[in-house]
Amino acid sequence: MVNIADYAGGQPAWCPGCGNFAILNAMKKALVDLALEPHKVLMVSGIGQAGKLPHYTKGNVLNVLHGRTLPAAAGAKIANPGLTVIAVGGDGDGYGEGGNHFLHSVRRNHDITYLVHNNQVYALTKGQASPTSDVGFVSKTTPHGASTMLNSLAVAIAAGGTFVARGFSGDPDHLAELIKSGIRHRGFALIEVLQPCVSFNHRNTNAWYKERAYKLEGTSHQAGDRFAAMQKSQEWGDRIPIGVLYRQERPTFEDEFPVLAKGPLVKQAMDPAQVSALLDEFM
Amino acid sequence: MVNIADYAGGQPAWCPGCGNFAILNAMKKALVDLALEPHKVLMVSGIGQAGKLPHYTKGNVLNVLHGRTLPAAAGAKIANPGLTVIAVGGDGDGYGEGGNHFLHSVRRNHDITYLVHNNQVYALTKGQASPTSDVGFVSKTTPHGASTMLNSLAVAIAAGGTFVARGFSGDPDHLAELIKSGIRHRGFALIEVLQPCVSFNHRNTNAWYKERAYKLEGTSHQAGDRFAAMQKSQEWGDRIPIGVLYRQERPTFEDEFPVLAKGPLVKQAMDPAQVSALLDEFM
Amino acid sequence: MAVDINIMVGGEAGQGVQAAGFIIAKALARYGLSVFADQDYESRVRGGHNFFRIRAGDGKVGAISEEVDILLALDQLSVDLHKGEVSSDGVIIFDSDKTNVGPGKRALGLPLERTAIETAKNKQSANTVALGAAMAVIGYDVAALKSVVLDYFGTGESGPANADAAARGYEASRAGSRWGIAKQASPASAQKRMMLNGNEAIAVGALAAGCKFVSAYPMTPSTTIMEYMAGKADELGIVVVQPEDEISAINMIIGAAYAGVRSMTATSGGGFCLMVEGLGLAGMTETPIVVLNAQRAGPAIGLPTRTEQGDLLFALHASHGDFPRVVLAPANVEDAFWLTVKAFNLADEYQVPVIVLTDQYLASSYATAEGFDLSKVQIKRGQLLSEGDPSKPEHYKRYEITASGISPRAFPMQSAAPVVADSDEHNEEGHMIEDAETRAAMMMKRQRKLEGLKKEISGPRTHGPPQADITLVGWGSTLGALREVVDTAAQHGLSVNLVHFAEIWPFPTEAANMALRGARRTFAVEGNPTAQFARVLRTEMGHQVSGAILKFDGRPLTPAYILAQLRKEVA
Amino acid sequence: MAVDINIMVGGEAGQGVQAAGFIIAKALARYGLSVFADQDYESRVRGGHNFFRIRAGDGKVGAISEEVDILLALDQLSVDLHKGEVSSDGVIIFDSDKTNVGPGKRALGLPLERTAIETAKNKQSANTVALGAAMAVIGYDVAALKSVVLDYFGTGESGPANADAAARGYEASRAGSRWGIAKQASPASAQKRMMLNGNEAIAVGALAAGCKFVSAYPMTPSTTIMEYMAGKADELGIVVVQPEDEISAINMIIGAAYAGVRSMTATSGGGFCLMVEGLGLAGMTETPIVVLNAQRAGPAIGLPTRTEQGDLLFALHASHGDFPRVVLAPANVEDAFWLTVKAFNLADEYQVPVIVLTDQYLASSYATAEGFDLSKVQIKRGQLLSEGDPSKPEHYKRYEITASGISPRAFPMQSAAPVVADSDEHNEEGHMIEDAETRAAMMMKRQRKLEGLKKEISGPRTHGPPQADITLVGWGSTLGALREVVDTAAQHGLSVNLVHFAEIWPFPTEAANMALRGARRTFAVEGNPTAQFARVLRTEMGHQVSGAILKFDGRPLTPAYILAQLRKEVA
Ligand SMILES: Cc1ncc(C[n+]2csc(CCOP(=O)(O)OP(=O)(O)O)c2C)c(N)n1
Ligand SMILES: Cc1ncc(C[n+]2csc(CCOP(=O)(O)OP(=O)(O)O)c2C)c(N)n1
Ligand code: SF4
Ligand code: SF4
Ligand SMILES: [Mg+2]
Ligand SMILES: [Mg+2]
Repeated sequence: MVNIADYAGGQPAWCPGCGNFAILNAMKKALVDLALEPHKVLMVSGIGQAGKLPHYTKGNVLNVLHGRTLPAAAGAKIANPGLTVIAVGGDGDGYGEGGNHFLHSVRRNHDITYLVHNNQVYALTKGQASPTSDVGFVSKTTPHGASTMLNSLAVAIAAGGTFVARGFSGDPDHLAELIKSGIRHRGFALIEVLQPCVSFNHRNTNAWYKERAYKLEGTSHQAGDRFAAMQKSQEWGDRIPIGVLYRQERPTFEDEFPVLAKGPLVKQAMDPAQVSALLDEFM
Repeated sequence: MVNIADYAGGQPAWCPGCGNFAILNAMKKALVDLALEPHKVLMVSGIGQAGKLPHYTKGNVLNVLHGRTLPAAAGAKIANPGLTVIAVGGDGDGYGEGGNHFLHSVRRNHDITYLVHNNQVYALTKGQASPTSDVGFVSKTTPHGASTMLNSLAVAIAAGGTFVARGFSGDPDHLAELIKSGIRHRGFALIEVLQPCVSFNHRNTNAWYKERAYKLEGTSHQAGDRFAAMQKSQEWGDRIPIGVLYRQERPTFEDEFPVLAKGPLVKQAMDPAQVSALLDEFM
Repeated sequence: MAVDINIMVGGEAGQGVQAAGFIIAKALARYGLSVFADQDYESRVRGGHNFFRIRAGDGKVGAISEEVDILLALDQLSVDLHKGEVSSDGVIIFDSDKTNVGPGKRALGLPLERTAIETAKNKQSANTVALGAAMAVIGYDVAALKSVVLDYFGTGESGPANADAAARGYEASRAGSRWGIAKQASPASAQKRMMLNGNEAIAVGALAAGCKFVSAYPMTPSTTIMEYMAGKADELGIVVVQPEDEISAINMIIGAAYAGVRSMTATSGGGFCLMVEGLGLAGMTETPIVVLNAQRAGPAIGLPTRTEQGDLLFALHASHGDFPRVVLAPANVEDAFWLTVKAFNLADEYQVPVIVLTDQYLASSYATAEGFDLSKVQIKRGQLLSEGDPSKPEHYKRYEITASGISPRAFPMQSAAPVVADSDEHNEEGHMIEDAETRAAMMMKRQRKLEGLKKEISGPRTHGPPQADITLVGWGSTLGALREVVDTAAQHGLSVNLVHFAEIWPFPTEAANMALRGARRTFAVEGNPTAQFARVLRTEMGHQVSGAILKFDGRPLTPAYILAQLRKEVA
Repeated sequence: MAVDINIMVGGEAGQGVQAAGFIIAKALARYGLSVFADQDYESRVRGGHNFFRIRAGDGKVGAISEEVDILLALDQLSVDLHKGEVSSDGVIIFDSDKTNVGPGKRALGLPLERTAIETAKNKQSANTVALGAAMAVIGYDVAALKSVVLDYFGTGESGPANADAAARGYEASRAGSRWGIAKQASPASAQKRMMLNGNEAIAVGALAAGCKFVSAYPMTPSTTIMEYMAGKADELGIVVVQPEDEISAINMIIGAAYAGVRSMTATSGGGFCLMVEGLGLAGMTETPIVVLNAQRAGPAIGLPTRTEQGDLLFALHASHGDFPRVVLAPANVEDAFWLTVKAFNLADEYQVPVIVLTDQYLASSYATAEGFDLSKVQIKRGQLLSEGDPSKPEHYKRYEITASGISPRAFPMQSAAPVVADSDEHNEEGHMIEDAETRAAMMMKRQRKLEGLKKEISGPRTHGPPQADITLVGWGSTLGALREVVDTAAQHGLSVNLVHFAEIWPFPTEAANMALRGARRTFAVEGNPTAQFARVLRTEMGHQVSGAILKFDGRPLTPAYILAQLRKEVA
């Protein structure tokens, strides 16, 4: 039996009141609920406050470069599809530096779960605007206010996403359920989490999110309907939907490779003699 | 008076029958129709067969790295908004290597025109699949067939695009009109061009495109309607729409900077004495 | 020095360590003292342990001392970690309600947070109370202090509140001070001095040089450069962009520089990695750009908020293929300003990328500087095609082959001549080619620029006696520490002088030969584990150092550390 | 050599220059001759001018000759450009309907296209007709030729059609040949030999070494490596991915290697630029990866299809901060195979990134090779935690500090021990730290690996007399050309020997010292303008070369060029 103590980890270096604590707890809860043992879970994280998360729990960890969670996670998954691979990073990490990997990982539908802690700011570097900062968000690098906000969920849907969801650190139980669904989903599961940053985002505070967030569960929203999902993804104002916006089944990237059906690459024999037939072809 | 001879350039190194010739001609025609003098036009191009285009006409040219057209074009535009800046590249250049710049240039709405020669293949490197290759497109790097096709127009609309269009090299007059509209548009104008590659794409041939391409002009399509545009962007099969899918007016990136209202940066005086007030602040 | 005061402020991130340290430093600078201050902070926003060290003297101060006269301990950890560094006649100022100093060191306990709440209605101002107390200990004028505090916090609510808090700390300290320390500051001169850190000096240098476009992606310790410039953008008529990544940043500035505008980017090692392809593009297209790399402890993410001199060889060789570049490594805030100006000039004159290599230590250390004489700032844009040229636009050759390797530059729309720049190998007109002859000619043309550039590079600085048993060799931000080692070496029975490089590439071989000619034993002193600069010395002038004093734990090289290592080496 | 035949096929891209050249080379190899063939092509798909040069001999052939015995001119330009290279007893085979050879050289005009249409119903097969004619001239057996053609084109429609075309060319040539040339091939041995190019050798080497994952982005001249491997992926049980960019490529292989799978990427300079941050990540996380950089002419886009040795110093220093790495530069196809195997072993044993540095010349040149003895391929995965270890999973330390610097590796899910790898500076458990002591200890741990690595690196190859007036020093793909220079130097009155490096880093200082000890005058021979390897010699062993023979026009260093330069230097 896996229990929450199995996921105990180091002392977080986050600010008191940071939304990341609740995300960490939701993640642990999801993993325990799914009875996943820590050594079967791989968390691949980027750089930023969000990227520190894996250090504060237990499991395999690959803490990579800023913006590079997704390719590293995809590589690990291909090498050993037996691993439950969860990529973790911030909005800057994922949509700024890592934007290209985001676009194409969504498209390719790698079988991984991706948590984006969206505090709408670059927190670790002390408060610059991020691609998801609200329009007009004033920071030291955007004294005239931030430019158009990237609608990451709409982009994910447009790019061929198969599981596109939004959670909120202020509702950790709901978030834990989303994470569980994401992990269970075969394919790329994007879970963007509204996460207040008490130090650098005084606009999108916990209260601000709380006022606006409403659950899609129980509404008439059809997560299987692409256009409905696209429409939902446009809601960002007085009301902000949380829950699964879009969900679809299609083959994963890993499904494209017949060799992976034979078992994890990491378990396959390494035998130099295998290439002798290739050498003959050069004769 | 500007005429077509003013845009005469070097001898193209493209294959006979390549769709790029028609795109080159459409581009020249558009520039002549707009009476733009070559020295007021800047073509910024990437690397690939498409990226060679500016060498085959006249005007300012900045031929950059694979995938880096958009930031270089944006930088030039900011430095001198008087320039008509046209970025030119292939599908691999723009959506593969350059995917992150694509996403964010669309979002920021730089006032440039972007031509993507979409032959659905990496041509200059001899025939690998590209992000826009049709699903199942077999190439030497994708022996099992290419993965999900990137719906670049849908992504552009989702990312906040203000001018999203598709042209076809087989209809150069229509394409020339699109280019003219794109140049006239204040903001980021994406014009993706269906371009047969006779050497490496034997699937999406000229005939294949011709059969499918139909013009949006004259249909009931409302280019101002985001959802209609999104819906249109999903059409890729027996029928492929060409024309302006989406169009919207909003401030350009350059509009965000009050200093640019005072004239081009390149014309502003450089005066060291200007900083003396700053030095005082350190006292 | 008659006056040599060392103050440390320690506490958690979020307790205002930086603010208190800055105010103290500024106050001392206002007194006309030479001030140097460095910062030690973790990669987190709250908690952990940070400190800010200030040293002030009536001589030239260029480094921190490892002995502390006054420790402002904003939390218990600061006492525990730094008590040992407090000098025998030093004093620890601490919160008597929360913190326990124990025996062995003089201590001045005050109810810092309580006083902060009483005066400023905010326990956050405990740092201000503490600094007030510290300034009392050294006999600083309270009215002068209040004006520094007001300047810092502004005239809103928090200014007067904090000025009050500082005054209360000051009073309490005077009242309770049984100790007083020997070293007392006295105004060295009435003249106002600037106090700024390396990043500020670079930013102002760039603005003075006429930089009009900055595109940079946040990365510690470079971020405050772009932040400073963005804050001044409207005033100075420039554009600062934070793009999606560093690749975009460098390619944007290439586009802007091609279009005729002085442009720069700033980053640190990891971001610089992402820029190296762009660096080669600037090399090939001969586009003048300035790239600032504020080194931090690598490899990879390493220690994001800490210092190192680990990127030298990388900067010298970054990007594939050969092309000329310039690498400058400012020694201090003055250099940071002047070499930034020089960077823009060399970039324009030679149409090459220029890398300015600083580090976290220089970036975030404050120092006093005499005002920068702006009338000495020259803007040299190099060979530009004059208006109206070329008479026939179709004759303009962007890459005309010349003896100097420099081809007159034109900007788009400057004349009727289109300007063609190409990342492929190209002919004089800028169009791509395949033939061997043109290729070789263009390579040689570009390489020839190095001959001119070599003449632009200043040789090393020397310090200390012309002849000495030991010659220290350093580069970049270590100058202040090395100078102090030289100045105090005799006290330790050592005969030491210094050769220090701030302009690194093209390597000033001749001047370096001159400077090192009489050296008996040379020691490279560097902030990296492989003595990277010593390798450059070997390659470029065949000089083999006798030894190396290296530090690569993320902390700066201090005079005390260097001296201790040196004594081991020569023992 | 008794037999020394030099054949060139020239024509436009799209005319089948490569195919004809390959078939000729293969046919000669099948005869038991030693064959070397290189390719010259432009960055375009149709048109322009390409050529393929084949040299075959009964001794060991390692480079191209600049004199051509038989020129197969598929177009007029090939005649115009290469007529001058045809030897006095050579012959030009051309299309008598289209091409004009003019006087001065023997020529064999045949209606190539017409014959192609007649036989193969396709004027594309003109190349096959021409090669048939060429093989007749050298007296090759027509049946043997037809079987090579069939092997190439397969048993579908085009196989027999082309075999026919070749035979018709053969007949026509025999019929019409008034000339015949002196040099006639004769089977040197009956033994079959492999013929493959550098990229194929690397791909097969990687597969032999157990590489199971490749992620690479197309870039000339590396692309055929990933293409070859993708073609064999299902058969060999590996996964090949073409991701969105090179950054993704290197980070994917880091993820896969961390998960326990031997992984590599392949690129060229510009793509390598984008990988350098990832390289540092591999260094910091101690993840074994193999990165192939097939150099092409830089900087920036440069000459995309042409060769250069311009990335050496970049490869040695790429990425910020210090960390151990290995750099190997195969000399020929044998090396390409064996050093790729070695690359994977060193990567795993020392948990470091290994860079394999080839170039366009080696990548696309074909050479015969004795079969690779697969029983000699050892797979050494280094210190792995054995199954069941550690007894208490919570005790596993990914970065345990050891004397060798190597910490036993575990893979995720190998045991109950979670594996924690971090790009920040970290403690033994892999979690990020801030303190100076751990930082310094980890830096030293990583650096210590270099001591072990140094012992793994083989010293330089030597060739020629033990004592000579001139010692050539080279590295990488130039070995064949340099050997030939040494072997023929005496004919030109020169006394020359050779020291050649294929294993570059960590630099084999001792062995290099030994090899260069008796050298009188040394000349670095390199494919770059700044003598990059000569700089390494100077830094690593204090050796200053007497001169350098450099080439940087995108074309390979040939024996004739080197000799000519050498004679100028010593004149
Ligand atoms: C290549 C590179 N560029 C920049 C940085 C500096 N950096 C570290 S974290 C960060 C942004 C953090 O923002 P986000 O990803 O939103 O995470 P948060 O801290 O808000 O959780 C940046 C720019 C880096 N480490 N590497
Ligand atoms: C950094 C980098 N990676 C890879 C390449 C090699 N490369 C040149 S063109 C090209 C792809 C071309 O495809 P596309 O952009 O679709 O243009 P096309 O040739 O099809 O017009 C690639 C991968 C490069 N030049 N630089
Ligand atoms: S800075 Fe913001 S995101 Fe980072 S730990 Fe503090 S509250 Fe959380
Ligand atoms: S390879 Fe394709 S895209 Fe390139 S020039 Fe030929 S037809 Fe055009
Ligand atoms: Mg964030
Ligand atoms: Mg393409």
